[in-house]
Amino acid sequence: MTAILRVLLRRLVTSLIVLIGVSMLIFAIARIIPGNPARIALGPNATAEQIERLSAALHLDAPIWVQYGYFLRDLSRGDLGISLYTNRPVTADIAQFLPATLELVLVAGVMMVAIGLPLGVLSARYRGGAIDNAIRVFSLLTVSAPGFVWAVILMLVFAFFVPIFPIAGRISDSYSIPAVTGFLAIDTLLAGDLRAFGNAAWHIVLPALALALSGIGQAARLTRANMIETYDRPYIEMARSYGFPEGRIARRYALRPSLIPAMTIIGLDFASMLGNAFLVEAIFAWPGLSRYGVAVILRKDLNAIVGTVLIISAAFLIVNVIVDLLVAVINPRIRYSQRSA
Amino acid sequence: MKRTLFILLSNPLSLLGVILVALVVLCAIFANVIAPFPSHAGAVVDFVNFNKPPQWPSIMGTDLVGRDIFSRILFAYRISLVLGVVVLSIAVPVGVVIGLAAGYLGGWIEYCLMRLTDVFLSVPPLVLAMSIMGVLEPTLLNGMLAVTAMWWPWYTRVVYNITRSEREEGYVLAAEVIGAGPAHVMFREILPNCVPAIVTKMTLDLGFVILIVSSLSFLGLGVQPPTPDLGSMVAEGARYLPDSWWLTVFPALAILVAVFGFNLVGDALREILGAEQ
Amino acid sequence: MTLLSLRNVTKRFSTPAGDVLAVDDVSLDVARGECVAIVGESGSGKSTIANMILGIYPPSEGEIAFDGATLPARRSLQHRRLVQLVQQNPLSSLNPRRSIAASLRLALDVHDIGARADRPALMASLLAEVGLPASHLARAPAGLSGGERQRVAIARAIACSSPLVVLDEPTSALDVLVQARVLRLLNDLRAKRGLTFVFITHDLAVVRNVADRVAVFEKGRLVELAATEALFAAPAHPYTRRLISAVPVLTQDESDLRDRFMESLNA
Amino acid sequence: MTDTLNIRDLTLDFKGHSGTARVLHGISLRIGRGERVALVGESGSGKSVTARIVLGLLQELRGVRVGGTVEFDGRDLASLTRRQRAALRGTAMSMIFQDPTSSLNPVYPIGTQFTEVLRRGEPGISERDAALRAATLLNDVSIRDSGRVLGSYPFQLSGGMNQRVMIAMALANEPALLIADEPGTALDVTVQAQTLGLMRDMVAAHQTSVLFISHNLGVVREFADRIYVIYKGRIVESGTTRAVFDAPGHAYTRALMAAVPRLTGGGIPEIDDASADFLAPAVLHAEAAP
Repeated sequence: MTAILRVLLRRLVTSLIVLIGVSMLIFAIARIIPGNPARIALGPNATAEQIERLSAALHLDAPIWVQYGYFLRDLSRGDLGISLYTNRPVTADIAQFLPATLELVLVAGVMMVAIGLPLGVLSARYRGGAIDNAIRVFSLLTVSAPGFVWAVILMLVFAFFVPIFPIAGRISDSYSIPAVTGFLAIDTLLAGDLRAFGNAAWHIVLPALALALSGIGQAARLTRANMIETYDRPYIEMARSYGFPEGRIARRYALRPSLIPAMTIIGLDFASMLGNAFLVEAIFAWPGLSRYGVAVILRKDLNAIVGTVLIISAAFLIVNVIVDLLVAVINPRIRYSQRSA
Repeated sequence: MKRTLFILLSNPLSLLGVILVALVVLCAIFANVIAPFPSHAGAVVDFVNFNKPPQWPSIMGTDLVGRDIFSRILFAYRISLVLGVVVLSIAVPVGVVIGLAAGYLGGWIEYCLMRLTDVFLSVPPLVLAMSIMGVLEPTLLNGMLAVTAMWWPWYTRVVYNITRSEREEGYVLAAEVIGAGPAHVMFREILPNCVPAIVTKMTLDLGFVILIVSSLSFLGLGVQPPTPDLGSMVAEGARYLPDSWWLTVFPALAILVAVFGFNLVGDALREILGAEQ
Repeated sequence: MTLLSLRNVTKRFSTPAGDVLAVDDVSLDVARGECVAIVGESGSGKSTIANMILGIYPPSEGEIAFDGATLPARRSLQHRRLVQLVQQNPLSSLNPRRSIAASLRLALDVHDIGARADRPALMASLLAEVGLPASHLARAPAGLSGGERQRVAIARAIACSSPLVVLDEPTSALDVLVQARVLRLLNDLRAKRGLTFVFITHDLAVVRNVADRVAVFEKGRLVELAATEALFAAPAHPYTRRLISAVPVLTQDESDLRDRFMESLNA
Repeated sequence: MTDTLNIRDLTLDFKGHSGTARVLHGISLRIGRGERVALVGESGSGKSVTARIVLGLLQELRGVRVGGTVEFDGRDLASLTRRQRAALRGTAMSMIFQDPTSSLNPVYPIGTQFTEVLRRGEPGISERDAALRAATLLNDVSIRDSGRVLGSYPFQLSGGMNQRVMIAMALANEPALLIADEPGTALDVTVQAQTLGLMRDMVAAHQTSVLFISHNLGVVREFADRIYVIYKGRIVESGTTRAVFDAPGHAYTRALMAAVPRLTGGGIPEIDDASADFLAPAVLHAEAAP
């Protein structure tokens, strides 16, 4: 177990370094814009005095590394500044919009693994056969369009032509669920309203599937590729020489070892859904971080941009740390490594 | 080379890919010849024929200001491909050199370069491009800049991984023992062994650049009107679903067809050239 | 007439689990024109010795001298030219994406041997020396058999006329018939060019037939150093005896020889 | 008594892009009960594919055509269904591979893999009984701390230890035939010598027939009762080990023997690595009385 803790510790340290790097990167990008951010934020009708006040508040007159120092100091207090767009603390804005996005991404992530992985296994096991070809074409198709294209297609087919799913939103207007966690799956249950839970679940199917589709294809392709490589290993031949059933060989001898490299990449794909969620949210009018993100970017609301990107990157890194831990759990080489960090 | 081409054309799926890619590239090159209304690539308004379903001569219908959707798709291909080529011709050399250096030289150079790569990889690609586009003016040039900035780390990763394993090969040791310098080993010995993987990835990426540019445009952060772009066409049309379905469906299919074609070819190349993932 | 000398050479590798002593205080002289075999099993430190002689990494302690002059940790081109290498696996020692000509030419280019225009002819004569036709120059390694590839590797090792060649298990990846021919080729080249060999191997039967002297390594330490005849007549160290008695043999004479040491081991 | 294995006129063709390639040109070979028979040849001679045909693995692949007959325990393998052939593997016949460490599943401990093997012979065996049986079997291959070994992953054990594990597994279900494909070639010489000795004692004790595949004449001489020499998909010489080593009759066998460096010295002989004589008809020594 200590080996796993060591992996956790090492990953957390690198993640922190990377996160600081990300903050510097975003901060640098945010400060290289031509023109005075305060002027841009306040619009053309602002008075010189107003601009000056805001500039001082934003420490815009200090050298850039001093500005970054202020930024870090505030960040360590959990203060991402005030959004110039909503006039509220950025953290409050994010807290309001993030749960809806996370809920969508989590459901899509589960879909990606639950559908993509088995498809990849089938494909590798029946390599060269009809099943393999069908799955390969399917997964190649799914990775060939961005989430919003799938969103449009799914919406047309399953909400308009065959109206089984709702067109947009997170939950029907007739339900009013008090927001406790922001996660409707949890809030509806907290409110004890099973019908609302069902309604919310109904709403999330299409957006999550649209978001998940290319991930499903990616996971299937990756699993297949890794398993085919594993199928060439000597221990597969050894397993066959013992006459184990092919299904058992696929599961225990080909899949298990293949998961180790595949999971890392699947983790990356899962995390990049955080970005792609923006596309799907727009089509399905999903009240997540997307509308906020696009709005603040269009308005050049620096604090909000930096905050949004940082939070998404942090979520991305956290997902990757979790994936690395899972890999460590299934990989005996890491679990039993004698090496110290 | 000959063998590669032969295998590519003898498999029905990769043949389909080659055909699709050829079609898309031809459409892009000869857009002004093929398009029934070349002028519709710009800011043209035709209030007589606006929002028309598919009919002759507008086989894919017209948009809200009466422009021929088919013509606009052709020109959108042209811009996407140019963008893809430009992005890759900057991102690939940068990513490859960094990957080679980190993988071969090792030590603190490796540590710094790979952490830098991690930083870029830790921001979801779309978010990174969005934030760059957000603070810069949303022009085509800045769009390319943003997409390039998020693209090179993927090549670094691919080349870095190959370099790490090739570094252990006997031929690298042989070159070092002879006294060849790091530049020779990296570019003349190791790089040729990365080429199959790079070519494969570039083929796939030409498709993905189309995806990402259309995604940015979809959010209003990419190619700006009146320049045609598949992503913004889908975004505009989505508001008029399902009645004016042609506004979205054709540009969406155009994305799918082009990217699918590049993916089919890239996939086949990966199999033929034995390139790693 | 010492060509190469290792003086109290020690090599430590630091690993996360702590320092590992790969080579422990080894001193060894190799005379000009001699073939010294370095024998041992995995973990004996024989590859580490080879890498230090080649200058892949410097010793942690002690020094390596060539013709009496100590070699620095960072070797210049002149130093590189002193010693060349033939590796075990001819599949990996030639770049699969470069032609035979490109692989051979590197040695000539780096050390600026011959006029540019003469180099193709020079390469052809190198190939001829290892028994390959000049037409092989244009080929890729994949088009050659294992034995042919190993010949190319040998041609590359002699291309810049290095006096010393480290042979790292040069025939253990080859079939016996090919092995015999490559060993003969190496013998001939040594005689003709007056080369000095450091022959790294685990195969004592090969050692018996090619080496002048044998250095037996166990866990990084030099446990026995003797002239080949003497070593096989009366191996002094128990580990040497164990190694000899593990060799699978073909004839009764060999069995008898082996059994003698087996008995002395058990005694 | 029927032979454990009787191969008659076995041919093998691979169908590829550029036509069909014949790999085996009619091989005949028999192994009596409890007999240790070696198939010796260089790389690419067809010895390994022969082993895989006997196991029934190669027949499952596309683009492979197998001709001739392979009789195992008097039953023609071609007359069996795919399922019946699979049922023989791991029970009536088993195989030992070249590199023990990479032939064991890296993500399960030895104990789990051992239980799987034992369940091939006795499907209902409990975890506890399997562990006990495994411990006994490991004891037979001189592994004393079987508890630690069963709880370890392959990468935690030495190559020699994994080789012993593989030997114990292969003999766990008392197979009639053991196929050993270049066993221990990846190991150090001293370890290889030890494990080969161990394997010889084990098969002798269990009366197991062995098909021993090797390129190393010295190893073969010490292990086998009879040998077949194979060159480019043809058997060129066969006979008792003693007969073949004392009086090699075929040009190829003679070249092969001459090429092996001798521990007693004598230099490296000058021999060709190819010759028309190598394709001369086979030399079949009289078999020793059973």
